[in-house]
Amino acid sequence: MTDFEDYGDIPAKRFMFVNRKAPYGTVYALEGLEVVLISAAFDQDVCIAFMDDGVFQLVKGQETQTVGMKNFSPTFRALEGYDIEKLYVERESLALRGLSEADLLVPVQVMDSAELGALMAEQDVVISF
Amino acid sequence: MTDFEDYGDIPAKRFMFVNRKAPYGTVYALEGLEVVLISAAFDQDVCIAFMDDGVFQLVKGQETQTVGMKNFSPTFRALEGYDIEKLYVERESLALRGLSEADLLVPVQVMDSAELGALMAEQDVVISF
Amino acid sequence: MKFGLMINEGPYTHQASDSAYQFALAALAKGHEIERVFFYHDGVNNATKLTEPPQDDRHIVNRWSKLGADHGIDLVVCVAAALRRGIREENLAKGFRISGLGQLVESGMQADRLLVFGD
Amino acid sequence: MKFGLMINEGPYTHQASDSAYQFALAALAKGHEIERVFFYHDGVNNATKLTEPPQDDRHIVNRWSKLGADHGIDLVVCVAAALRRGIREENLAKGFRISGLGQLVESGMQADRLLVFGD
Amino acid sequence: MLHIVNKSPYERNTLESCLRLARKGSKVLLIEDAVTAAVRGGDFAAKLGAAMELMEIYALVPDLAARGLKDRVLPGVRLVDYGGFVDLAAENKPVQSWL
Amino acid sequence: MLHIVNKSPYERNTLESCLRLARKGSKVLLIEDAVTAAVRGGDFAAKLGAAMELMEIYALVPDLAARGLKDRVLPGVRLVDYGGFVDLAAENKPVQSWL
Repeated sequence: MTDFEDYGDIPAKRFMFVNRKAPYGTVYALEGLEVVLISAAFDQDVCIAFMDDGVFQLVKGQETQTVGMKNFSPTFRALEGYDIEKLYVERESLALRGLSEADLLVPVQVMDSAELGALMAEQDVVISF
Repeated sequence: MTDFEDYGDIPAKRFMFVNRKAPYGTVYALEGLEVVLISAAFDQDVCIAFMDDGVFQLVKGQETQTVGMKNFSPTFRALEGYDIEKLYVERESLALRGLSEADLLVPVQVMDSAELGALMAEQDVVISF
Repeated sequence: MKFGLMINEGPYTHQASDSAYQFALAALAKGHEIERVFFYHDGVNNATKLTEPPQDDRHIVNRWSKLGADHGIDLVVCVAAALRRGIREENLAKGFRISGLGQLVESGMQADRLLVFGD
Repeated sequence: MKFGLMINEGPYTHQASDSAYQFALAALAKGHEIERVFFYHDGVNNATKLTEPPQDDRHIVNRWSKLGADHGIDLVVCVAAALRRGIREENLAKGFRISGLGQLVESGMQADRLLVFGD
Repeated sequence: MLHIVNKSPYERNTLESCLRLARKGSKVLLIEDAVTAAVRGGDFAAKLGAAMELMEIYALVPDLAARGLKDRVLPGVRLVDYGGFVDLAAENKPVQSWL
Repeated sequence: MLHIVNKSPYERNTLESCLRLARKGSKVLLIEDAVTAAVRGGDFAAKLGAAMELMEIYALVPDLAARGLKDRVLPGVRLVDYGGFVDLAAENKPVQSWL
């Protein structure tokens, strides 16, 4: 990883990355994950929310050989190694799509819209992909 | 206009251009219209369908100075000069958006989903913008 | 059968170019002909030779150049759409050519089917 | 107040770059500072000097170059996103610089508000 | 908190998702194609009316004007120009663009 | 006639518009993010089930597999690979991609 400047004098901010798009149909999920990984180097207070079609990013068993694209879903399992441990999933989004927590490839905290909305309102920076 | 080759020996095809997107938020409406204009030079049987948010393309009174973009809606009035006279608008799309035929800047033929679907099925080439 | 393809989105950002490529491969394998691929809207961004994806990823631009050369497919980039987006002869990848929108209409007239891939 | 902006879509295709520009003008007029504009995803296509829109249309790329120069705004293009899309030093417009994603996170840390414009 | 939405609710689920999560007292700004949500008599106007009981709904006039919708706005929707957009962004925190 | 849809019905109105216009006996092919419509137990599955009474619904297996949804498909949805996609395009006319 690049050497970053010293930001020691700035207090950590709360960053939330909101994932609302399905993987592979567009690049937002993949390039969003790249932002999340970089953010880990800055010692900020980072969390990731998955809602709407963003919950499809976490579905187990993705096999991308036949579409000729790279399967980036294993990277979600590596997030813990970057100390990114706050993964939130909106309950309503899962249910609407016929999915449940057991279908996801990493442990997450499932919460309802109101809880997730409250958490979002407490952030300093919210970036949606 | 460019000189095109002579296609006299090929029978004219039925082309339908389907406009489903609002203007200005994306370029599809504008660049779609450029395709329609070019198609006029080929003596094909051309029609344009407006449905979903595409009906917003035809709303009267567009004023784009403050967004700093070009108002291309007057071009719809010029279509007649290109012998493009079949403009179809889906009734359900207008109604859902609180619009009526009187709000549109050119004369159109309003038809319901079933009629428009039937017309679509009779085409040779359908391109959606 | 003769297919014409139209691609309306840039590489990587949307799956459109990938889907069109896989369709083209399958069509050729079945003995069909791809007579032309027309790049419109952000699709013109499939034609820049400056693209350099990560090493473990597919190279969408080079893939089209090669397919075009191998199977004599006419790869046409719309000039008006290209100028709006900074695609010109000087950064055009091998096998692509810049031409007018008439080439799209012509493809609709001459191909048995014109298939559109976009957002 | 210090604003950071993020632009995620290319010029002309989506209104994102237009909205961000109008926002920047209004913010500057009110005495705010735009410390950085970060171009990500297809937003990197705002930075190609090869763009040539129709004469009666706005020139989105040059507009950013000028605004950056006039107000000392740091125009940063993400290197990874740029390589995927064929934006490099050789076609980079004046006033833009290519750098890493860290510059986006840094903008989130240093600006009072980070505003995102996209699809 | 300021929520910014730029997509038509007739085309995408963005505005609905925003309204589902936005808390009481939030501000929601409609820009670009999202201004279509504010059209009087449109199917979405009822939902927007219900949301207005709980939060402030704003729409960007330049985007309404571009689409010919400036004089068709549902009562209760607050109209702002780019300067008003800047003020909303400066006065509220955080700001979330629903993409 | 063959209708091709590539967007998730949870995100956009594309598939709904397609099903509203598609005539009896049409074929509808779900590709890219639209394969999410075919997931068993999903809210859209009921609508797709109703549509199947009138037309044939196909889904592209490579796109289902990429998204981990290959084994979660609603019964009655016909599965095709890219070769099957080509056959559908060759055998039906016109072909409309709902963008």
